[in-house]
Amino acid sequence: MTHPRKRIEIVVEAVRAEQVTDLLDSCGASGWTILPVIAGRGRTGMRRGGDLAGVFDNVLVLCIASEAVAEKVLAAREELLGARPAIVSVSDCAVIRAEHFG
Amino acid sequence: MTHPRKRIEIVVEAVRAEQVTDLLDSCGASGWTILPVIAGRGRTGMRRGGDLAGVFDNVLVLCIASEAVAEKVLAAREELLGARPAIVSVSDCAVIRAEHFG
Amino acid sequence: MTHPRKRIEIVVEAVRAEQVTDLLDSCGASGWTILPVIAGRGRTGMRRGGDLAGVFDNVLVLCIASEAVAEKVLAAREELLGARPAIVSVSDCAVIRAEHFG
Amino acid sequence: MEMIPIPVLFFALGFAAALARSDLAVPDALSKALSLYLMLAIGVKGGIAIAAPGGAEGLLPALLAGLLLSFLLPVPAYAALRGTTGLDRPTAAAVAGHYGSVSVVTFAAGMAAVEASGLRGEPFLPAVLAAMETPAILTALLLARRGGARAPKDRTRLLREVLLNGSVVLLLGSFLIGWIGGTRAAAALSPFVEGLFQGVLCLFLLDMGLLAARQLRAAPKALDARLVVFGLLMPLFGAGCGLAAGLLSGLSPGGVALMAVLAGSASYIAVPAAMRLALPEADPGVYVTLSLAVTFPFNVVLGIPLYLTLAQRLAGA
Amino acid sequence: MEMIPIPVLFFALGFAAALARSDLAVPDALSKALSLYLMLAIGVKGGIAIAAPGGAEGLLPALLAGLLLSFLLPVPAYAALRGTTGLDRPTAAAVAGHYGSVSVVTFAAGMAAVEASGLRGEPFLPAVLAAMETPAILTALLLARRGGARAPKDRTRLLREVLLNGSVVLLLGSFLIGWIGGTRAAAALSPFVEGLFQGVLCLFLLDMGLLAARQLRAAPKALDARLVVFGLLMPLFGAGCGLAAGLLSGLSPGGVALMAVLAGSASYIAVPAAMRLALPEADPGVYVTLSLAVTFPFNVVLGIPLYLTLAQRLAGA
Amino acid sequence: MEMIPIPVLFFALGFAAALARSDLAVPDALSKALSLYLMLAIGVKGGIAIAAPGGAEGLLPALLAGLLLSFLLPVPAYAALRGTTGLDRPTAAAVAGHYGSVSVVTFAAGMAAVEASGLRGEPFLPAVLAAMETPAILTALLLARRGGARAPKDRTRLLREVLLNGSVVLLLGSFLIGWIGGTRAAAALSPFVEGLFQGVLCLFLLDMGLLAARQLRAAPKALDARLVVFGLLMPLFGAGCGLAAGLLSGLSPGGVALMAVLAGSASYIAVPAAMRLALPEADPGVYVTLSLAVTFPFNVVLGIPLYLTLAQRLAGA
Ligand SMILES: Nc1ncnc2c1ncn2[C@@H]1O[C@H](COP(=O)(O)O)[C@@H](O)[C@H]1O
Ligand SMILES: Nc1ncnc2c1ncn2[C@@H]1O[C@H](COP(=O)(O)O)[C@@H](O)[C@H]1O
Ligand SMILES: Nc1ncnc2c1ncn2[C@@H]1O[C@H](COP(=O)(O)O)[C@@H](O)[C@H]1O
Ligand code: NA
Ligand code: NA
Ligand code: NA
Repeated sequence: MTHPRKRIEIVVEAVRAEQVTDLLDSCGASGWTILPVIAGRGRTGMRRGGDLAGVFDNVLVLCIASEAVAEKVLAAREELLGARPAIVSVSDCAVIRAEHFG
Repeated sequence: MTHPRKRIEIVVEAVRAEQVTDLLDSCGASGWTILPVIAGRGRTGMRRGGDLAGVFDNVLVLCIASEAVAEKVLAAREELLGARPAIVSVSDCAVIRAEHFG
Repeated sequence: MTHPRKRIEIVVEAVRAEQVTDLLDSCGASGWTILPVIAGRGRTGMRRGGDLAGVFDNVLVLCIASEAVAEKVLAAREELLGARPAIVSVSDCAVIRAEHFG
Repeated sequence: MEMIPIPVLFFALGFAAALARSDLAVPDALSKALSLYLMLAIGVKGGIAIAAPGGAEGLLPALLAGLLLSFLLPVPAYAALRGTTGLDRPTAAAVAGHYGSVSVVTFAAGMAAVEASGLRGEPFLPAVLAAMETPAILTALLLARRGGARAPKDRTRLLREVLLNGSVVLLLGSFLIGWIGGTRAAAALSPFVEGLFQGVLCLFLLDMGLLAARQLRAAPKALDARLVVFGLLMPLFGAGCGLAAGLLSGLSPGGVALMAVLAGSASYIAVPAAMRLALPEADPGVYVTLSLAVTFPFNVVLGIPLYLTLAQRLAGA
Repeated sequence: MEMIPIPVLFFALGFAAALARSDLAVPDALSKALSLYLMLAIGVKGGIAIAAPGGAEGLLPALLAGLLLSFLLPVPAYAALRGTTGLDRPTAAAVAGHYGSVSVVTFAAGMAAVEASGLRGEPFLPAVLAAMETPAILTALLLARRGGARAPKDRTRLLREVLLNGSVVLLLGSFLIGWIGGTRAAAALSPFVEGLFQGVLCLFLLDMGLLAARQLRAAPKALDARLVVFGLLMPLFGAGCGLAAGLLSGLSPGGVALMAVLAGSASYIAVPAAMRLALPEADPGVYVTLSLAVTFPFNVVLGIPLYLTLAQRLAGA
Repeated sequence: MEMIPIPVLFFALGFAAALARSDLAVPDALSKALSLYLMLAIGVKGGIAIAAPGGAEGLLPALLAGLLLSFLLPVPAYAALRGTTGLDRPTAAAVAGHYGSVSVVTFAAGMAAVEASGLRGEPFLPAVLAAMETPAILTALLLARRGGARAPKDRTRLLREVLLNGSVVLLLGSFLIGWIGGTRAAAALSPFVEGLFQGVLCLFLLDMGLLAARQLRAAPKALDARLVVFGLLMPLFGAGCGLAAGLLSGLSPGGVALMAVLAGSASYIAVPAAMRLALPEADPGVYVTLSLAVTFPFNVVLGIPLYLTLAQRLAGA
């Protein structure tokens, strides 16, 4: 038997990753995973990592959470990310052990 | 309020990544993100990066796009990738700020 | 025309990745992709790679498979992963060329 | 050609390769490794030298001069940017911060040029280099605040980033270790910090050439001609102040030249990272491109020889 | 301060930087590169030295002593852990395995200290180092099995991991190549394996300081005071056994000191990886933190000078 | 054993470790760093040497010979592959391209062997090496086109990849810088490009051994016995042509040997990447395995000593 959850996927500047995971924690997410990104393009143009300061590095933050947590995250994101380079998307997924995902 | 979008996920040879993102651009996608891949297996066998020429490296290209753009991408992919090592999958997702995603 | 498939996403310790892909192979998956992970948090606490032994490295294993294969994988996972650091989620996706995905 | 230092030739090679769109590339981890090496080596060499009798003579005035330059140079930079270019306030403040701070590799190239001309800088200059990295960041934040930018939320994080910046810590730490270690350190480490220095510098400048040209190609539309002019004149102005400061602090000709190099250089590691956190509204495309792709090449190719010649004339070598 | 070896100062620098939450960081690939270099250099240098006339004299008893220590030390370690701390069986067995095995960098720091005091270890000690890496893992598995742990499923994979562990292969292989190559190898490789050794060791210890302090901050709640006490006393016990073994095998004072360093050190590369596969129920937070963040710093800062003094007294240098 | 060069022993170590499935691994970034170093060092050393009086004597005929070999060798290779193996056209053309082009590390191993035997190659050979990298790619594309392959779509991208390939640019650039720099470059860079060369070569060959054996294990079913025979005979044929070309261009015995090494070697960096873009229908499993896992080991272990002996006989050293 599986349980429905939300899969939140955030692409954000690497220098801002910790702020995003702090937000997830404070919204009650039970966990998250950060993946590296090679390059990306969006409204703010091309972002390709590898500069010495790490200023153009992105990361992808993945968080599987209950609908309630997901809603809190979506509500809070505007304040955190605003006009900065970042995208957020949400989709449905299923997990087996519900106790692992707040 | 959220808006429905398509989440396109393409695993492809690293040497061909630029051709894929060019395709996404020309189909009208508003952005994309390239993630590194450690190893993969598929029809064409095992592909593990780390050879000096980078010939066996894969990357994962992620693109969140409107249904119309997604259809164009799926239509064009056969011509671009054909028999070469690559997989493409599409799923539903939701975004908050529709203006960010063509 | 597209065909419905399942998208299985597993975050697991890097030292255990090969066991997971062996499981996928034995369940009949036609392929899989392993992505690197920078850091993660879950029940077992923070896991940040970069220790010299690689003991705290995670990876993300992505597998697109038929519903039948996905069910086998979910059934087998408990035995393989049990209490160890790992999460598994499943969502719906669509692929174009059905013959590529068992 | 005869007179161009070898490391500069490698910079030109990298720059030309990237402009021509060659796929030549230096792995990120190697860039970072080379820059760690350079900071460690510069620090240790300075520390060893300062441990020698009389090595610390004149340290204080130079340190003070460096701190002042770093604190103050952003002010005219900001004024010039706001007066002559259409740059928004936060971006202007961020750019200004880069020019008050310093570039370790420009300093390394300066050292190589000074030594090639038979001179030497004072051994304590690496400490001045470390001291000049951060004050400019504070000035930039004040300028931006005055300009109406919101106070950054994550204040402790920012302070840490600014004060305990990795390059400052490694540079100062290595300097202290070299100082404490003295001749012991020299015996143990000289093949490492001396023997490899020029070679590593060449490889690093090759990489900087690649990065600079690639950054130039990816330059945002915001980077117009007036900004480029700023990126060429500001190092001259800074270096002029550095020359004066060096002369006033009683440095040797080599030291005066290096003080000019420090004041004329712009940060492209420590400051961009701090600005991205502290002034997220500022456009990183502008400040990284200006400092890495305009000012850095200018200094390495034309600036350093110019500052060196002036220092020799003025300090009478 | 005068007496602290330079590499130890770099360890302290890294440790302090990470405690203060500086963003100083060494890329993973560089850490791995430095550790490959150290194993290659230690191996080759040992091999070259053993190729010299009389170089292999006394190898056998020392090798035997090392093997015995690695096999046996986990037993008292396990008993102590089970008797005095609340640690569960698999984790206790895993920790015990780390203390029977050895740490290449602790050995390198030991070599540097021995040489700085004007002594030398026997040239074959790198082979003893390689021989001591794995036996302790087998003992740990037996202890865990006895404690009821299920047999690991992936046995061949595990055996490979244990017997063909990368560091053992590189260390022994380089040792053999140095031995075969003799003076030829010395001529070709000495600027590489000798000239850079101290510098690379400094950079690596800087990184180890960063890693140790970061690991300490991320320490799990499971790591209570009794475990920390174990992490400080066990190396003393191990080193005591190593001293005795060194004296019994007839080593020189430098060799006795290094034997104590080996027995007192705890693995943080080979054994953690093996344990994660073989004893997944054991908590890696406990064993990595104890060996990397408690025992390693203790050995580098206090242990090595102590073992060296004792060895000089007892072996009468 | 006495006669096997040290770097070759490291190759054997890596090869054996990977065959035995040890987890010994060299991080990707380190592999790339080592290969950048080797290209820079080979280039700079050649450039410095050619700057010496008479250093460029005989450059032209050798350069011409190298270009011809690179252009022409793919033709018999393609014919042999199509005639004796069941390989499809694009894959046969791609493989043929690898054998016309050259391998930098095989050349470096050849240089080490030549110098160990007391000889020297002409200083301009690194320029010949750079010149031989690309022509073979063009021939391979022509062969494939003739065989019916569609013209690659992304022509400018491909041309860039072929003409401005990173290794050609770095090799030639370093060569020019060494030439321009002359004794200045020698003074500044010799500890870097000379002192470390053998050590880096050892580490790199260790890695190549690991890669070659792992590639062999992952070899596709397409790699049958006839292909392996091709991978062993083609270098002999190429080296034979290289010997003749070297003698005709009037090279010294060391130079003749290195010309044979160049012609007998197969590319495993520049050409695979170009082929993947230009001939996507060709199977990379075949060409990478043949060149990296069959021909490279053959040349390093057996080929180079053979070519050297022949060169000494024929050129009468
Ligand atoms: N439509 C999209 N699909 C996937 N990734 C995107 C998309 N748009 C933006 N991104 C990623 O998000 C980063 C920031 O986007 P932006 O804020 O639009 O500049 C980009 O650098 C991309 O990595
Ligand atoms: N079923 C699958 N699930 C996830 N990734 C796949 C799957 N099939 C193939 N891949 C990835 O796509 C790459 C190319 O696949 P292929 O063209 O089938 O050889 C592989 O190397 C994998 O990284
Ligand atoms: N809710 C979650 N969302 C995304 N990733 C997670 C989540 N929970 C755990 N993870 C990842 O799975 C790893 C192991 O989780 P755990 O077994 O809960 O410690 C963590 O280190 C994270 O990388
Ligand atoms: Na400045
Ligand atoms: Na031990
Ligand atoms: Na060839």
